[in-house]
Amino acid sequence: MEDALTLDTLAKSAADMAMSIDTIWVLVTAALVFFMQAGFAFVEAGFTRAKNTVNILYKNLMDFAVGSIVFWAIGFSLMFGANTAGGFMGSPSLFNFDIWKGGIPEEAFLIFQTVFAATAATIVSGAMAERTEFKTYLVYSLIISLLIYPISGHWTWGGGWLASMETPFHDFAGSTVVHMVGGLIALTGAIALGPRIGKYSGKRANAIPGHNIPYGALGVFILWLGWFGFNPGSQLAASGSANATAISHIFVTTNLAGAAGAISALLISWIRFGKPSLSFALNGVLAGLVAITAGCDLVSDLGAIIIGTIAGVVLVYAVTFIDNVLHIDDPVGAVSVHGVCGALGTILVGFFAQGSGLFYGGGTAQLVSQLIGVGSTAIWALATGFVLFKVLKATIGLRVPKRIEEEGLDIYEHGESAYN
Amino acid sequence: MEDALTLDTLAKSAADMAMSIDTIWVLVTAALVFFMQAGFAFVEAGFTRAKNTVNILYKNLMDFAVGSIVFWAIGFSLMFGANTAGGFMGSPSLFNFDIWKGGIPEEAFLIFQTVFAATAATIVSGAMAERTEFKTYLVYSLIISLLIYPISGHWTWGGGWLASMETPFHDFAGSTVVHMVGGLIALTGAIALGPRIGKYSGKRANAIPGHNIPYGALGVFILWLGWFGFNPGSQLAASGSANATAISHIFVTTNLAGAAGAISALLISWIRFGKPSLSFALNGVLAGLVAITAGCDLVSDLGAIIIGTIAGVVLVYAVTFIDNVLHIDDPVGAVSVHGVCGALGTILVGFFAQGSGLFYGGGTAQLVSQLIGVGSTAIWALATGFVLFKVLKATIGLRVPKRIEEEGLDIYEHGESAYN
Amino acid sequence: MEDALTLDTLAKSAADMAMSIDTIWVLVTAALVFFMQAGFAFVEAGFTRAKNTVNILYKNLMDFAVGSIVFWAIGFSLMFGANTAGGFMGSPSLFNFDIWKGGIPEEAFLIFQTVFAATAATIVSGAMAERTEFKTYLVYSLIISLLIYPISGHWTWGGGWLASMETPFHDFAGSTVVHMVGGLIALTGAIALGPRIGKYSGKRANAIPGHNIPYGALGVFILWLGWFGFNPGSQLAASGSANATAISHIFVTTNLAGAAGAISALLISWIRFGKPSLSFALNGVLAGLVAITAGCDLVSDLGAIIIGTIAGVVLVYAVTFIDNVLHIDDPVGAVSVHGVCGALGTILVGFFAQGSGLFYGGGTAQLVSQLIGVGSTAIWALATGFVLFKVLKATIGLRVPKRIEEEGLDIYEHGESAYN
Amino acid sequence: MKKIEAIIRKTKFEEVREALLDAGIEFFSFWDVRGAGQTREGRMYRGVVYDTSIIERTLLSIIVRDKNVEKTVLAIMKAARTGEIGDGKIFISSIDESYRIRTGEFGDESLYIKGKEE
Amino acid sequence: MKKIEAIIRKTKFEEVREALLDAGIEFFSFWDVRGAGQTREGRMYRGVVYDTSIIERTLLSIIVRDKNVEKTVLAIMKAARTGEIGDGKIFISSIDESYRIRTGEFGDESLYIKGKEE
Amino acid sequence: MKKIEAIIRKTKFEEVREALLDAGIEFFSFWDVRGAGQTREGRMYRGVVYDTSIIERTLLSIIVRDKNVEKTVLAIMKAARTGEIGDGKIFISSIDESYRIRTGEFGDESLYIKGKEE
Ligand SMILES: Nc1ncnc2c1ncn2[C@@H]1O[C@H](COP(=O)(O)OP(=O)(O)O)[C@@H](O)[C@H]1O
Ligand SMILES: Nc1ncnc2c1ncn2[C@@H]1O[C@H](COP(=O)(O)OP(=O)(O)O)[C@@H](O)[C@H]1O
Ligand SMILES: Nc1ncnc2c1ncn2[C@@H]1O[C@H](COP(=O)(O)OP(=O)(O)O)[C@@H](O)[C@H]1O
Repeated sequence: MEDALTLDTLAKSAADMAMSIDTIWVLVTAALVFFMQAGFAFVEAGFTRAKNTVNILYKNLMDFAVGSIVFWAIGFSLMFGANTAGGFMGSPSLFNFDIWKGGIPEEAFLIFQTVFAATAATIVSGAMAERTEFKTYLVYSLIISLLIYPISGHWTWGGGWLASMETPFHDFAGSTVVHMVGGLIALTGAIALGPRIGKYSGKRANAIPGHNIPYGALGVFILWLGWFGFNPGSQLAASGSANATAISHIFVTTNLAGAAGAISALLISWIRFGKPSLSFALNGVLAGLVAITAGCDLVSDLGAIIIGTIAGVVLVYAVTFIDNVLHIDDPVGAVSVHGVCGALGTILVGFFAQGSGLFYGGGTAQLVSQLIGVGSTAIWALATGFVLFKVLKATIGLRVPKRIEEEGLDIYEHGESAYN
Repeated sequence: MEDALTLDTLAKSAADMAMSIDTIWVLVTAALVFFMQAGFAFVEAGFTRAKNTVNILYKNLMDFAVGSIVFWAIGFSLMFGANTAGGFMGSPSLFNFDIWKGGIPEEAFLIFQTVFAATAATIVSGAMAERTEFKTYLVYSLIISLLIYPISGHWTWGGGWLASMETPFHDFAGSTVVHMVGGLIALTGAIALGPRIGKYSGKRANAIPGHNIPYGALGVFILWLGWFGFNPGSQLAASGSANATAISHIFVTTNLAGAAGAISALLISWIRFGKPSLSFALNGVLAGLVAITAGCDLVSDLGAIIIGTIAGVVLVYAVTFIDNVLHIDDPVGAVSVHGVCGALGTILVGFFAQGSGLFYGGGTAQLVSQLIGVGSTAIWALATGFVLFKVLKATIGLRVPKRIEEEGLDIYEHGESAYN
Repeated sequence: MEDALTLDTLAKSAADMAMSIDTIWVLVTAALVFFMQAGFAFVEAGFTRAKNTVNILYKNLMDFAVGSIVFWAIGFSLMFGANTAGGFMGSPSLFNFDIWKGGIPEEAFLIFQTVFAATAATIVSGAMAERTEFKTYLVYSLIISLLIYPISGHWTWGGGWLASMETPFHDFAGSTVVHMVGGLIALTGAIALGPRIGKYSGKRANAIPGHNIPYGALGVFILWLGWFGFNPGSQLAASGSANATAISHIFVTTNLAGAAGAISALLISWIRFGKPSLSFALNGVLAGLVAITAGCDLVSDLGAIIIGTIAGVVLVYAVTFIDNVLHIDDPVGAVSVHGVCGALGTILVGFFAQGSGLFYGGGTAQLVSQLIGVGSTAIWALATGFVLFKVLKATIGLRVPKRIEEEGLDIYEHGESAYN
Repeated sequence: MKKIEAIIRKTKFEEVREALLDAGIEFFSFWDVRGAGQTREGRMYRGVVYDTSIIERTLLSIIVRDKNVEKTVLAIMKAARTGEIGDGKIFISSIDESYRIRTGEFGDESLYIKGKEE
Repeated sequence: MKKIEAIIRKTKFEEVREALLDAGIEFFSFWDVRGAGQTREGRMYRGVVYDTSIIERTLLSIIVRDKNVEKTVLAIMKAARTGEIGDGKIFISSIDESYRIRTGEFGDESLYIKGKEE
Repeated sequence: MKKIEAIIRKTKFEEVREALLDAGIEFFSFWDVRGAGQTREGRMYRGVVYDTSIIERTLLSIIVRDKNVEKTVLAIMKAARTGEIGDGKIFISSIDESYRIRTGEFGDESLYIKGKEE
């Protein structure tokens, strides 16, 4: 601004301001998304037993730490590098971020993507809680942030094949890319591990109540807060009236879907089980938030409420189905919340997207793209998760010995107890 | 910016940038205010007994969820619709937000107002803790967000009659509109319910200590953080040097008042009771923050400290007076913190407002307006609260049966216990 | 913008927008730094015993409250007033903030500096936990925020002598100015107090495990979040592409160093003690964050990882050395985390600063300046801390009586217990 | 000397304590226990009901001189009764010896304060 | 009447409870204790190992009629055993008297439900 | 066999444990209790004082062979004493039978490790 004033210098400085505004927005929302790590840690710690609390907190801490480094080192390039292998992945390169070009500094984009990658990784720990070897978990979390998440992420967000379809697959903030991927890998992990000792007696599922429901509630409040970074931040811009209007709308749809999810899970659990269950309502919030994530930019406010409501209902049935019928032991409901509702929300975009959605006269093109995106990403997550845990099981071992599981991982694996 | 560069396109883009800046500001502060829900939840959970923890967390979660939806559906229009009934309320309309015009997208304004409405609603749960029927609470929270709060809110913030007085009633961020309304409805609720079993033996008040003071402290830290959204966000703008200076000033006055409230409550409780009490200091912070909310934009830094100090002192006396003399059982002190200090802080604007305040030679006009605003809003809150709880008591019932209250609401109402 | 449009009015409004952007940035990051108070409170509460929980929370609350007021009243002027006494301190003046001139409103700068001052103050409580008189702590915290911190802060950030050296001492966000000062005063406090009863039996150090590790983890997550305000906020500006790029880079280096600290502390504790210890990994995060704070703007991403890694390793050795060899009882490891790693990180700037650092061919000039800065500030902190605690010990007394220490400070000093 | 162990509802603790004080019994210890008995409270966790008869109770352990057994039992009986299932039990057993750590007193003497009571 | 106190692994509680139910023992109280015994679990806090023999156990306190002592002990023995050090102990002592607070019943009668069992 | 129940200050636990180890007593269980006794600690909550005699104590339950009773009592007495009101009590009662769950050993045998002690 020390140059002579001309229209051009002013335009330049206006462009600079726009970039600053976008950068602030992305960084602040990245900080909120980072905080979701604490949210996940407390949801998972609260919904498991006291004897494994140190372990679960540790896993949540380390998957972020490890993920931050490996995503920075290579993962980012796999996700955002130039298409290679026909849009299957980005070209790998070592800590190289100028492969990406956009309206904000590349490191702002990097940190935003890093906290997203870490979210996908951390979802898994909940489903595998209370029985997984610590060192195996470290290896798993390295591989998801390094390879699994970036590659399928590339398909949708890195300009890969899903983004290049005629009607591109629409997953605005990651119902599928982040949550479903995390949730389905969680599923393969939970299956590979088998249920916790005492979880099933024959055909009967036993309750293993979480040790501290307030931690669970704290976690959900933090996650809800974080989602106000997750979804509106994914706009990656705030400058100009179009962006400002968009992020405001996304804020509202996100909030309404979470609220609707809480209400419908409350009502359904009340009707089905005779009492309104807090643990279901808390999961209902998350279900609504996960489901709205794909279409938070395109659906109307009312659409958001409907999507959240559906997600809350489906959540309750998914949890009990997976537990009572499939007998897959997912201590915190990660598979239902992130896997099932992630897929659900993404598909519902095909119905509720204003303009392209079926209910808005947009025909089935979008819906088909959504199904292709969900389906292909699901196959990827399931297949890689399956192989990964198979290999880990055969090599370094997946599950702690019976005695350690019974007495608690905290003391035997870490030599520390959570409460003294 | 792809148009030809002219002064006009540049001015347009500058206006756009200003709008973006304001939008970011409002959305970020809305997120902080949202997080106050977690703060309230933990203050209330910490200051009540372990056997009702699931219940109190649940109420805090659901009043936000329910409030979000009904405020969106109708409440907003009652608050910000065109004056009707002589400025008594806004014209109701269904999910209609373009009734409001301002410098930011209407949905940004909507979400900011939603989290405010939810704050008023959630205050009440603390005073009614440990003995209220869950379903009745849901109905109550629906009605406050749908009707009670929006209507009196309209008077001050919606262009209603209090805003149209010659010297308009000044309640910048809601000492009265939000906190006092919540606090006085809480009062009517606590009276309608009667005290918890065992709270009073004849004339003697018994202590029923909260089960987890760290939760209370966490809650207060979160609320303090949230207040940095609540007050500075209420400027609804950050662009231009006047706004930037204003929000900076509000940040400082807010912080100083909270700090002063903590110190004075600490000292008074130390002097009165021989020991410095953390629970009072925590409430003192909130007292200072509530009190400064009305005038945070107008008072000087020193004024803020004085207001905070007064609030801290008054808080301690209000709590013990309500408990020991009035024998109204308010487990978390919501009536004192929000009701008493909300009214107090609003009235003190009449003294401390730079320019219009009595102490600044502004005469009594502002003070009179403040008294009118506080008085009329108080009557509204007390009257509607009284009727509401009367009706609820006569119809679906207000209080849980004795046995359930004794054994705890968690197990009997929700079938879940907080700690396992 | 109602004036006639000219290049000049547009330029003026562009400058205004820049100021707004910077102000938003500083205020939002100030809010995040404020939240670090909750982080410290919970780290310290978690890593000490349940019988002193009210006390430690109380101290964390009050040092912020007291610090806010005294830093506002005088501290700020000592730190940012015009050089006096040859750059030794700023000229004192009462609540006077226009002594500082910059691109943002002076009160935005004030609040940002206030939360920093409070951080330095609050570090000390952890090292002095479980045995310090409450009233003495209040006096201590008043003096650090009023005098000790502002004066040495002036040297580096207020234009004092360290900032005026030929190669100015570089401490971007306060590894030395904030953390090392806090950590070394903590050291003098811990020495002046002596160890907790039962901490050492002759030459043997006994473990006194913290009572709630989840609180410790929550605190660390909150602190990590806060650091995204602490470091990027210290840029004090976000407008223009240079600033936007800078804050993005700082975000990334901060995160990478924290992550690396966690990983290296995990590995070292695993190797040294046979089991991966969560309490060390949590401290490792903080060690990495403290260490990167001085150079987060200048070092490369890889440099940040290396600095974080070194800090994590040093942390583990520092904790055990101070405990087992020096027999100084620092319950939460504040001296190691903030004192040792603060000094370390500042010195490492002399090696890793891109441009001026030794490893980048910048010669030793920067390194020498770093050593001078660290050395002189360390002497100041140690000397004033030593005198302060000596005087407090001789006058109002430093340590609670044996009986109170044994039975817990909560009940005897505050009449409240944390859990009921 | 007898040991009286009373398992009572948690919610009745304050009343029992006052009744004991009124009866002149000032010394006792107590802690939280869980009890399996006739009362059943259905709990549910994420849709899985877990039948549990597990109820929070307080156990009072009171060592008294033989002459005080009766009034202690009566005091508890009266204060702890609600008449509904789950009121709890009182068990009495013999104590061979008792010591006061502070003074080394033993036997009956260790159970009351000289001077305060004859 | 006898009091049976069993100190068992926390993790064996569910099994023991079911074994007791199967043996017809429906009434008991229990709480968490810590035990010093032969098992040692090394804990470490910030690099300082604290040798601790302190293990979490559950203590069951069951008052039964004399005729039920044997089956109770056998049930616990079977359900609580893992064969590894630290399985715990069972102690039996005499109870002089027992009262049911709700009804005032005492003696053996207070220990079972009339009608349910002969 | 005797059961020794000692109610001590929580803060004295470590010392008592070491004194017991020195005396050769390695097996015991303990848990937190609250005690009503002569000590009063005033607590206050939001301005309402609640007189409470309720103090946190640790209860040690040690079953020993008859010959070990004396040294156990002496060890506790010495380690737990501060001389101030509130030091606690020791109660001794008889145990009829004892079983080690792991091996099925009973009687005195169940109370020590063969080979370790004669
Ligand atoms: N034989 C027993 N041994 C130990 N505790 C018992 C016994 N019988 C009852 N209790 C305790 O007393 C509580 C109340 O007993 P319950 O049978 O439910 O009620 P009631 O005595 O009114 O029929 C139980 O939860 C349990 O804690
Ligand atoms: N003499 C005793 N008095 C009280 N509790 C005991 C006694 N002996 C054992 N216990 C309890 O039983 C638990 C298991 O005993 P331990 O010696 O470790 O195993 P085992 O009986 O299999 O040899 C101990 O942790 C302790 O709680
Ligand atoms: N008769 C008793 N029955 C059960 N517990 C007792 C009895 N007398 C004392 N206690 C326990 O011992 C603790 C200390 O007793 P107290 O009377 O305060 O001190 P002192 O024995 O030094 O006079 C009490 O808090 C209580 O837990």
